[in-house]
Amino acid sequence: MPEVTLVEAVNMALAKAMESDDTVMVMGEDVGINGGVFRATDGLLGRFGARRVRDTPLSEALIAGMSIGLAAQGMRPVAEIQFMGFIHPIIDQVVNHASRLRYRTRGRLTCPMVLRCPFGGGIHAPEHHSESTEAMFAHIPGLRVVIPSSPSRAYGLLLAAIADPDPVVFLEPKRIYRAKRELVEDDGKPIPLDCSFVLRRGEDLTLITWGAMVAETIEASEILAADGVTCDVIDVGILNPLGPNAILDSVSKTGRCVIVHEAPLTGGYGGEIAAQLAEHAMMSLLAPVIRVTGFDSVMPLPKLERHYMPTANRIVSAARKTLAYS
Amino acid sequence: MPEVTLVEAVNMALAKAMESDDTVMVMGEDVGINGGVFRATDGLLGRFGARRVRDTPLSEALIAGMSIGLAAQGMRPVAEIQFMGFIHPIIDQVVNHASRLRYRTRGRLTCPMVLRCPFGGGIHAPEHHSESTEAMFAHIPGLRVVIPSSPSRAYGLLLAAIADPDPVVFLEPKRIYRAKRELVEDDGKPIPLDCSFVLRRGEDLTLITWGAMVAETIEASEILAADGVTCDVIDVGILNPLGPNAILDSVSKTGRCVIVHEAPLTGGYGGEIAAQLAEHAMMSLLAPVIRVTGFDSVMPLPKLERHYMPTANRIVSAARKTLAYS
Amino acid sequence: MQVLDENGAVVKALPEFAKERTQIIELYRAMVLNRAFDAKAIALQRTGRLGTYASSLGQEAVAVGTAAAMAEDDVLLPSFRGHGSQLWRGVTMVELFQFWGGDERGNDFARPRQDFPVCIPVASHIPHAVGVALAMQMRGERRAAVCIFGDGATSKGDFYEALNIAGVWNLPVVFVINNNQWAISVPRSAQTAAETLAQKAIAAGLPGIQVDGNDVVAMRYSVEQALDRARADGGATLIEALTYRMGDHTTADDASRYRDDADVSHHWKLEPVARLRSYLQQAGLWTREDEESLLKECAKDVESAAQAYLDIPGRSPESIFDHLYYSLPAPLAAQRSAMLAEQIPDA
Amino acid sequence: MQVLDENGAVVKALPEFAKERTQIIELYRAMVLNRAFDAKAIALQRTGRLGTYASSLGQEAVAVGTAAAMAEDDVLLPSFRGHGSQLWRGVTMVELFQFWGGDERGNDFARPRQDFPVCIPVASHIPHAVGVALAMQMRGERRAAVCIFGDGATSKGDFYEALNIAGVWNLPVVFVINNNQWAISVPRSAQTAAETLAQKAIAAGLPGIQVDGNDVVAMRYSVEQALDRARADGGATLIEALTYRMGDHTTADDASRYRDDADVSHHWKLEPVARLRSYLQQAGLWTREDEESLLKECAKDVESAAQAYLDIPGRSPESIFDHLYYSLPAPLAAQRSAMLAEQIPDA
Ligand SMILES: Cc1ncc(C[n+]2csc(CCOP(=O)(O)OP(=O)(O)O)c2C)c(N)n1
Ligand SMILES: Cc1ncc(C[n+]2csc(CCOP(=O)(O)OP(=O)(O)O)c2C)c(N)n1
Ligand SMILES: [Mg+2]
Ligand SMILES: [Mg+2]
Repeated sequence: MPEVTLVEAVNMALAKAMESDDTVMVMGEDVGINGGVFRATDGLLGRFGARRVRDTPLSEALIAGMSIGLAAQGMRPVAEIQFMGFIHPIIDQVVNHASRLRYRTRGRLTCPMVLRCPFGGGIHAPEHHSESTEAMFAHIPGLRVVIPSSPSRAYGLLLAAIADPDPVVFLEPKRIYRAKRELVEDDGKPIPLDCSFVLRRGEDLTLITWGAMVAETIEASEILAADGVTCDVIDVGILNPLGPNAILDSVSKTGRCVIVHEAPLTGGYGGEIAAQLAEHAMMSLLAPVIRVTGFDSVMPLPKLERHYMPTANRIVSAARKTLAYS
Repeated sequence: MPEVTLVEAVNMALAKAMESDDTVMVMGEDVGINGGVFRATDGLLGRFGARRVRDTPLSEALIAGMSIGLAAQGMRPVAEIQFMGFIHPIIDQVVNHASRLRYRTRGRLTCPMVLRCPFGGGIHAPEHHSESTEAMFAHIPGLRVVIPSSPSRAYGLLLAAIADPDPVVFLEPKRIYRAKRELVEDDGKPIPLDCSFVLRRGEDLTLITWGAMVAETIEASEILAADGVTCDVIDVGILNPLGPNAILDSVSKTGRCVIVHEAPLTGGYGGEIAAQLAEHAMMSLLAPVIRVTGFDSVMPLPKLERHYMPTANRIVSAARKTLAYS
Repeated sequence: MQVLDENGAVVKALPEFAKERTQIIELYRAMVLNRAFDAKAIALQRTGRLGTYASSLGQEAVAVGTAAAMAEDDVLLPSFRGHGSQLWRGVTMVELFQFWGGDERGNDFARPRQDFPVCIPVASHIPHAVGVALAMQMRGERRAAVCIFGDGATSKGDFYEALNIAGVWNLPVVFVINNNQWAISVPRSAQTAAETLAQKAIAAGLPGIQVDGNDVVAMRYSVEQALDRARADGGATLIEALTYRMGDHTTADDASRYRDDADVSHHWKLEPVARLRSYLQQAGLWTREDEESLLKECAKDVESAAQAYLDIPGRSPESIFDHLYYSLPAPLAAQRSAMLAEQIPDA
Repeated sequence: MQVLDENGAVVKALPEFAKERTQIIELYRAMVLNRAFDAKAIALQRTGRLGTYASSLGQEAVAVGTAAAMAEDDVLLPSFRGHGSQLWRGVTMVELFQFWGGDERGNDFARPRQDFPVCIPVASHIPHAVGVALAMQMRGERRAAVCIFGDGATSKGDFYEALNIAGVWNLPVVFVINNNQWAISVPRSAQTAAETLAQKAIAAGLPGIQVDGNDVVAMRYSVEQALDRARADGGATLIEALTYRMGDHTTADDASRYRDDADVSHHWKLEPVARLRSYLQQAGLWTREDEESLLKECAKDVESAAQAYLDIPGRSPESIFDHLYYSLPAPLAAQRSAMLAEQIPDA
């Protein structure tokens, strides 16, 4: 069983999917000989050839639009968008076509495609290389939005995304691409796209997050544990459609919840989760639901980015506020 | 004082702004001789000439991008995007440039531009002509998102949007473009972009909405009034930045809240408002916060659209559920 | 490129298909039917029984000629003005009425199963066409994609991005511009400074040609040639079909606001149906009786399709949850139940 | 279009400016400084004192020649490889280091105040350029916008949409393609089937020309001519400058993964700095001492700029709320206070 990083797990899943299904193909900018700017597609060109591993011209909207045509024809394109700052030209194709091709043809044409994209800040990247606009995608009916936060989840969720009969936006937390190694069996087993992941179990507080922020959130839970406060830590994993059961179950138990994400507060996906709690767990809540997020400002250039992104300290201090209610 | 419809009020505000500020200009598809497909720019070409009233080629991304260049040069472009189904190609320019030109140049270059766009369903329009994706825009820091719901608010808010030194997405609820006439003085008075509008005052329940749904929401409040239930009805009006005071004040008073919008539930802007309540009004809440929204499905073609959009009945039944809690 | 001039006179050797009476009459019939369908659709719209509708009046030769050039297993990606192509390819009038009447089931046409539905967001289907063509190429099939769109569409980035990749990957696709001179109120001259739209192909290293879009023979012939080349691995072609939008943009539009009647009248002299009829009559292939019986037949077919359309039972509201995903996710199932619980009886 | 060939020999009449020693030497100096700046930036990056950096090695003539052709009150819209242009126009090395060091204040350069900052999302600044040009045209000014971008940018819709409107509205703008043959690992040949990038202008009805982008004299001359035409209401021009990316794409890239050393070595024979030096030497305008003193001077300037950059005090974290809006909206003020309250001391 290989011990791999998150980005290596992505690579492993891509290879596995291509190996077991001839219709799976990879495309995007620099995914061929260069193996992707983060090496997620490294080696695929050599293994599967230029017919199935394609460097596209520099046009994101085209990558998405072309994928739709391919998918409608029974191919399974897995396209890479290089950074989330450059993903926005594809929204038109995703909203108007990919997410509703099945719907508007009553199932006649379908759109099994995956758009992979590294997202988030914290790697001291240039301007426009650190965005987190997952909330925009999670508001699109007919689409799935999936975010892995560990090598094994990256492997299993990506396989599921590729096998899924509907379009998936698969966002990879690039800050933790190489943060940790994990033993991941290359067994081709998908992780179903209707669950969330309880990473820590506790009694006093529910911490909810996704993507790279899982690291800070777990760190916060450990700081709190030292004070005798135990937390459920939930990695949402699949933002849309959101199966909220694990979240509701946890909050009905703990009565307290802090939601963490890197994207700006206003209109962020944390709002959706807090709103579900305000509707469905209201009567269990013992304290206000606090969101610890990026500020409602532009992700700053590297010099200040660490002040923008939530830290374990900010999470702990929100948790303490929540815990102080009685 | 002219008695005008909402779309006429838009037209009146455009004319007033062009009259009083030479740098204001109008552009978009069919805004010239045709006066816009909804006639919002009717007569402007004749009055202000082809230099300031411009039919563009058919390219939405360009309309937004070009506006940024104009705005940086001190012009005040007011561009029309014909329908919200066609607005998505502009998101890239709005996220990456318009909303952050001031920020990334530390105030050296600025971007005072307005993108007007009719939105929402219910007019039996063709496919892709009935979308409501305001939540995507409300998640963009540095941008303002403004939605008028009456002729006088359309007039005052549009004047404020045009005068504002920062970019504004101005979404016009086309279903009520001609629903009602109102006396609106053509006095050039802007309505500040940091308020919301309390349309009805009551004690028992807070109903929150924006855009065309104001009509159904008021209707619901009237049905409830017949039962002796009185409501605050709040038209949010400015979604971003959201000044939540009126909302919080009202909910601290009533303890109960129903949020109404036409866009799909998941990731909709109602989530943001519910989340703010779950954080800041939690201790006043007497009942779960319910969202009455479009379903998490694609806006259907006209035959079924009325089943998709919230009705006064759905709002009333949510209200009754909320009121039943004690 | 022209075979029949304005008066229906032959100005270039007739291609083989045009020498066969049945074939040329089939083209004529399809254009007449297209026109009758448009007229009925407008009538239905005017009486509140159809949604906003985009007529293809005067542009029938582009739609029919293009479709006639295609093989059954090619894939068509039409814009919202492609009724004539869709009808030729086997979409039924009932299905078309159904779609334009505001019911998605009209897009689930019985054939051709792989064709795309009408595309409303201008130019956004052109990237799909290159995707379809790439799938065909990757599988080594001798098929091609055909994408039709308007002059206005040539201003959108999607158009150029798709053309560009069709060039660099040598994809089996034919792009047909239905240049009807208008994008709602914006004339072709305000859309671009390029002298022709065909020359935009040069930007992608593709061949681009202009065809008389009111000459159905020239249309079918040029698209056939482009398709032959595409299937023989010769790559993509851009065809600019020159025609004219004789009607309003849609039933929601009033073209008299922005264009001269004189301009419109002039174009009536060039329109494709009368032109082909002149040719057929001059060639002794068509009599007054033929014409009368064809008109009658088309009227009857259109009427009975309209009736069949009007007789289709409504869909249940909760069907808005069907076909969104392959299977209904749990949160949506909950919404569906809530809808059913709250459902108000049909007005 | 070429004035100086690979060996620095004059192959076409020298334009006036190139006959003046001070002017031609100014061009040379700017290219040498551009190169020294790039080298220092890479060194700073390698030692963790600058962020990811895109060097313009080998492409100095495009950057410098273009900027040298501009009037002060023209507006430049550069891509992320335009350091040479920015320096020529008055942005200081300190400001550039500051931006590339991850501090937005570097974009608030003291002059030229109307120039746009570096654009990172490829091609997205080309629409801004036509907006700037339109503002100039509407005010009846004799100014123009100049937009520089790479060969990869010519595949994006933004590029075509902007060119198209520049054509139809006859806007005073010059588009310069820094065709360095690569978009990260994707060679120019995989980007488009168009034989030249210049021919993409035909799609917009614009003139398009190819220029030897390693010949600073040709570069400056062609951009000057295009600017003269733009200012005289003659409309836009597309200039394809043929050059080569001698270095990695950025400091985050390793070009040896995807391209042959042989290809790179070949291009060292064509590069712009040595070429102009050859000319100057042959023309007796430049001595070994001149060269040495110039190199020393550039090194000194670059070093002191780097030091000044390193000495700039950090910004306070709460400044991320400044300049987001003209004035801080209430909800943001609350977030700002919260940030101040929670602020952890600098690590
Ligand atoms: C992207 C987009 N923008 C705007 C519209 C609204 N609209 C519908 S048709 C049309 C004009 C299209 O002109 P053209 O491409 O020439 O096609 P035609 O209608 O003439 O067939 C416009 C602006 C749209 N459908 N899609
Ligand atoms: C829209 C967009 N997509 C992807 C990227 C990532 N990226 C940065 S530079 C680059 C290649 C650009 O090539 P070219 O336009 O030729 O400019 P060059 O880097 O060669 O100067 C890519 C893909 C980006 N910055 N913007
Ligand atoms: Mg047209
Ligand atoms: Mg390049």
